[in-house]
Amino acid sequence: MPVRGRALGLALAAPLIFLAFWHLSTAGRSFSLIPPPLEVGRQLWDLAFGGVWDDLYSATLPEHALASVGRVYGGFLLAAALALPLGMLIGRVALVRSLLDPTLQLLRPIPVTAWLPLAMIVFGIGPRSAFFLVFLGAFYPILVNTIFGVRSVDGRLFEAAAMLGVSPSAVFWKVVLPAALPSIFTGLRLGLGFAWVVIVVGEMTGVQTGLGAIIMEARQLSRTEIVISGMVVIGLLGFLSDALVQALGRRLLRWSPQHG
Amino acid sequence: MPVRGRALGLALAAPLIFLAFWHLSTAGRSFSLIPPPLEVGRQLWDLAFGGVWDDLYSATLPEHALASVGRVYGGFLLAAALALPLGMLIGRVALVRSLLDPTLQLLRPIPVTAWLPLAMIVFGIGPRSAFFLVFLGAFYPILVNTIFGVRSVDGRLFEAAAMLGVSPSAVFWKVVLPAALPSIFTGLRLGLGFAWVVIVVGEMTGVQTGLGAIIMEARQLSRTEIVISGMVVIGLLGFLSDALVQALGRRLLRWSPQHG
Amino acid sequence: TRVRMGALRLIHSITPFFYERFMPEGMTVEVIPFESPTEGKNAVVTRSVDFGAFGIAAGILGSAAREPVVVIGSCCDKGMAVVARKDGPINTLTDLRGRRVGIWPGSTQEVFIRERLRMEGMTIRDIQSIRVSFSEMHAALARGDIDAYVGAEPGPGISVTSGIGKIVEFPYSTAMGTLNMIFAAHHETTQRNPQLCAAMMRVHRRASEYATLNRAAAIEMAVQRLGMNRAALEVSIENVELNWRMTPAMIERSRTYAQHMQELQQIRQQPDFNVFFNTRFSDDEARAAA
Amino acid sequence: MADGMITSAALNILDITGVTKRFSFNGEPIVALEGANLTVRKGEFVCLIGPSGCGKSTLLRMIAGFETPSEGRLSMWGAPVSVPGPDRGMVFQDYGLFPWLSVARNVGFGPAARGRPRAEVEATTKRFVDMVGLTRFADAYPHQLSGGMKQRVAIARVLANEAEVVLMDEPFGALDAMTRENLQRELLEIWERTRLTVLFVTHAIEEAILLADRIVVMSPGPGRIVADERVSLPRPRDPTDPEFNALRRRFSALLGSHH
Amino acid sequence: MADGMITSAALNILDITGVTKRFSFNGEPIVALEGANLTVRKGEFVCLIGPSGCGKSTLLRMIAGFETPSEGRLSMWGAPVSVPGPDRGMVFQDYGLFPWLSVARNVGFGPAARGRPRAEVEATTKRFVDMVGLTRFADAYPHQLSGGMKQRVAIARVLANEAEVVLMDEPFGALDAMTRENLQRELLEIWERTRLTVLFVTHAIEEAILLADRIVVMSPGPGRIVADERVSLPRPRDPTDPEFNALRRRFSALLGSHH
Ligand SMILES: Nc1ncnc2c1ncn2[C@@H]1O[C@H](COP(=O)(O)OP(=O)(O)OP(=O)(O)O)[C@@H](O)[C@H]1O
Ligand SMILES: Nc1ncnc2c1ncn2[C@@H]1O[C@H](COP(=O)(O)OP(=O)(O)OP(=O)(O)O)[C@@H](O)[C@H]1O
Ligand SMILES: [Mg+2]
Ligand SMILES: [Mg+2]
Repeated sequence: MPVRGRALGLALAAPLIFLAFWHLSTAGRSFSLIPPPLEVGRQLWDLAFGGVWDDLYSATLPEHALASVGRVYGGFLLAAALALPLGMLIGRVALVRSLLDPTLQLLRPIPVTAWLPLAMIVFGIGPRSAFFLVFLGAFYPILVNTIFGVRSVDGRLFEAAAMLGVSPSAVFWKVVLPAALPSIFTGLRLGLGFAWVVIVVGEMTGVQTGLGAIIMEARQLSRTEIVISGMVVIGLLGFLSDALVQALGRRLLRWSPQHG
Repeated sequence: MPVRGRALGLALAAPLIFLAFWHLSTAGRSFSLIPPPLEVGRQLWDLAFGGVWDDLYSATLPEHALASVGRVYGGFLLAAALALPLGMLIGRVALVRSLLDPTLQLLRPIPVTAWLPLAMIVFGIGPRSAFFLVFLGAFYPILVNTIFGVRSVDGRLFEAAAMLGVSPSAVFWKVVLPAALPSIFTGLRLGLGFAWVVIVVGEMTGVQTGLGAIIMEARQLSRTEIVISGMVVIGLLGFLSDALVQALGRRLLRWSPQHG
Repeated sequence: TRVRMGALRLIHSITPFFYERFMPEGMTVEVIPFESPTEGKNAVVTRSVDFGAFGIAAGILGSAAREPVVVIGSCCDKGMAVVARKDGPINTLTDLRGRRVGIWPGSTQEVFIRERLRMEGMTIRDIQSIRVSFSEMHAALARGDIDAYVGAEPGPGISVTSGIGKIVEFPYSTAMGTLNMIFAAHHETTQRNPQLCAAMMRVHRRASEYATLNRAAAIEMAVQRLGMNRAALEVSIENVELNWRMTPAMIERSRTYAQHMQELQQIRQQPDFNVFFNTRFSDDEARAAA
Repeated sequence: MADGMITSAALNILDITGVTKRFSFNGEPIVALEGANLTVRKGEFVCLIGPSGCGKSTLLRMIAGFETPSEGRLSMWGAPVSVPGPDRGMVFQDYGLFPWLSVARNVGFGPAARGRPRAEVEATTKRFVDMVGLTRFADAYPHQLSGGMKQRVAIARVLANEAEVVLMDEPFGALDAMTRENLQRELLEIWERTRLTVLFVTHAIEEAILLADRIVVMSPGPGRIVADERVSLPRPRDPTDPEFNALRRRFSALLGSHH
Repeated sequence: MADGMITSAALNILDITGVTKRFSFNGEPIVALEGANLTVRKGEFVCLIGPSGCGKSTLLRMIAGFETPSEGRLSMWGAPVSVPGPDRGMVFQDYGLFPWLSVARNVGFGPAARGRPRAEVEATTKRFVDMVGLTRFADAYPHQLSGGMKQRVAIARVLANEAEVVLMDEPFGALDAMTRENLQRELLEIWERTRLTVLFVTHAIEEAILLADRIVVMSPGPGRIVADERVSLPRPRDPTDPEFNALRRRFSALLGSHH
């Protein structure tokens, strides 16, 4: 217990010093680019529950958070729905691999953010572009890790399955898929993390709701306390959604020394 | 050779079909949101060497590419210069770890893109914000992998070094650093990849030169062929810079079965 | 039916926010504010919205690139200004030489400033143009990131009332006059759904006339819907002339404008004006209103 | 088929006639095994010994159906062997367990994959998990087991699948001395109880003498069978016994003379 | 210091007196080793045998300086042992090579780390790389070597560092039978040439009899030394020899009686 208490104390020291510094260098000044921490806290409360400022933004946080979460998970699930089967095909079928892999590798170095302008031209300005960008951002990590997982199944396991009487058509379900699962999960986790990076950019233009949208809007209105509140909420949601995937992974991959 | 020819043929099939489809669905139409591929090609040439349109953008590609490369490597090197020693301290010194690790983990889920608005408020509109974002984007992958590498050095190697007469003060240079190098390299590679993702966003506002800047400007001017040209160039530069780090890694990590 | 209307976060783009009161039976409207004129235009050509109000420049840029954007009405004139720091040395356009000037590429203002610079014997290369969006121009000036900007209202209003900026000039002395924003639709909408275009033209006229007559209401709307500063709007609104009709003068100025753009190499060819201008709805409405 | 073949096949569970296997390595052909002849009776425990590279694994892998011979014929109960099948179970040196399945599910994998009814699969699983002494570890995953325990699972998996012939390629080569001795004893017990046919590859002479009814000696370059002798010491055999050591010297000589 | 101590220390390179080691495991104390007494003369080859968990590794690790005794005294040439040092070299079962250094640099690591002149380091390196027969692999990295070759590097590394006492904790436990036999032979050759002092842990009786001058038998629960016998068979020893097998039976009995 005393050891734990000490660890907690040390862990809290840095944030507290930081908060104190932030407070002292912003509160009560005549000019300050950044609002003091207490004001951010009040704003966060107002965003979440209202009752402080009662302006355009009061109590709108659930709506914006829901919109972002919806897009992140929508784009992510679509990416998974496409990247998983495609990755398995590329990994297992030589013809598909020869056909598609070079093209996909060629497109991969183009950062997802560079697609933003083109996405807005093709998909229009608004949630559809954001959705597409999230999709694209999550797509490659999932695809690459799925291909890797499927391709690096230990050859010994195919022999073991064959000598135990598994028919060639059942090998995919009985061997390839379970063996590739840890790698696939790594891909899903990376993809979801990337989805949160991208959603902020995707919501920057032409979208009315969403955390990225209020951050950008607040910036233009010089409501910096809303900008910081939005960052905190996105950080929190990103953290929770990663914890969710990790918990799921731990359950499904109990057998894997790296995950279980 | 015939096998190689076939592979090449298959590899080219998808891009060619795509180009043909792109051409047929855009060239000669009275309305089109996307310019035909040939026009993009001509534009790319003009951007690089001039002589086609001779407008504001002709032959400006080297300048823009240089500006982006400068920011990417600048931010990346700064991130490495900070994240490497910090990661080693956190990995090796329990006190530093208890003090800083919780805070850094707390800030980590905030996507780098969400820092954009705050960066512009703190650093002003312009290259300094872009630089900061690239720094931040590269910082975490390098830090996390450095900590991981330093912490997961096989305990046996410390025993081996001790029994061979390495003094405790030399252990860091003789054992920790070389053992952590593969993980550190993974971090550097991820960080550099991320730097390219972030530079596009960072150059979107208030920056005059840079590939992200011309992409955004071209979009505002509805010069979609420049937008696509910019994407291609960023993809290429990202690819080259990754190849560079990988080659470096292969040289330095010849001894590692994963890299050599 | 639900009509989606794109507007800009500017005071001279306030008309669409009044559409709601004038919508015919069975029709509702959703107004979506955009950050830049090109985004408004892109929203129209990608059918993210049914109609849009944005600067003439974005329309010409799109049309010259064979995008299916069609002007069916006017939206406003004026609404722009060259602003510099009050404590700075910039008093006339020629003082901009070598200075950092916030300009948004693809905006109507960009062509005005380029033409004004040409008239003063300078080019865009004589200044340092910095890409800053309209809503950030004031903040950038206040921070000192830029020395001046070519803005759209209420930016200049904010700069003036906050004591940070001063007006260098209103750039209306060119052959393009006070030309600014248009009312536009997708080409297919004008062909396939002329009734909708006619109906919205009527809504647009009535909203425009209402807002012109009720300045207080316009200001109140900008405060409520766009979160703008009331004191600044009182100044800004003097520099705004809402309208709706494609007058022959407006079309003439637009052609001049397009010519300037080509001379400035912003476009490589003139738009096909037979497609780009569709005066039918504006003319019909003018006849009906008369 | 000729009458004679069926008769001879009926006596022998495995018939290997004139089998040669060539690989190509960097374009160069390598003869891994040349003209191998071998017959195995049902219930025999045959050990294959020989130095590294003499083709022991290659022969076993051809019987398992993982490789096809370049020349010659392999048959089981007179029917030619072509693809892997559950009648020939293989125990690999590196275990080859499915890491995502518990011990019990690994053991029941074969019957379940071949669509046996659930209750039967469970009964079989339990029987063989108990037989190899892993009852307490039925729900553990492979990564939680020691090497010896993993090898027990691999053996149970093959037995549960009703393999008639068990092919073991240096199954205890990676285990420490003590675990190895325990597993050798257990394997003999199981074999005596079930009367399986076992083909066991090793390059430890002591192990071969300890286990085998018959020892087949191979030599490399190219791989050939150079001796095939019966071991008639009574079981359990004692490695400190003079007769045992006489055999040890004999097989050392047999191996040495072909080096 | 007392006069008597210096005298006894001068005779023995290692002196272990009443050494007890307790660990705590989940809060419960575990006695890994209790009251161990052992002296080793310079140049002796001592094998420690005993079942798993009897404290063999613990004793070796205390001599190496990786652990400190809970009670008792360990000294080398009369001076108490406290931290690891180059005079006591350890050969680990899992090799413990530095993966980022070539074979030659691994071998030369100790002298280089202790600041020896470059030319001397190179000469020493060459000598010991040659001694263990890895001249052709001097520039290879550990991941390119087989287990037996890695263990050769580990031995050369300790020799090159001028260790007086070589501590080996089941060094050949993970190797296959043939590689193991080769390394046993080579180790004896090197030892005979250099007259090092070797403490060798194994739990294979055969290995102990093959190598040792003296065999120390330990038993677990808690770990104790239960026998300490001299082996006077002439070298090279033959495992098929009746006298060898008599010793084998004797040590089996010694081990068995304390199970
Ligand atoms: N897939 C393959 N491709 C090329 N050569 C092979 C292949 N498999 C085996 N060989 C070669 O065939 C020969 C016999 O190999 P095999 O593995 O059967 O020997 P072994 O007796 O099992 O040796 P060990 O005791 O080392 O396991 C060797 O020369 C080997 O290099
Ligand atoms: N670091 C430790 N913490 C707790 N218990 C330990 C530790 N190291 C060893 N032990 C315990 O001390 C006892 C002796 O262990 P030790 O490793 O010395 O045995 P050993 O004779 O080397 O066994 P083996 O033949 O399996 O290597 C065992 O009960 C072991 O569990
Ligand atoms: Mg083999
Ligand atoms: Mg041990």
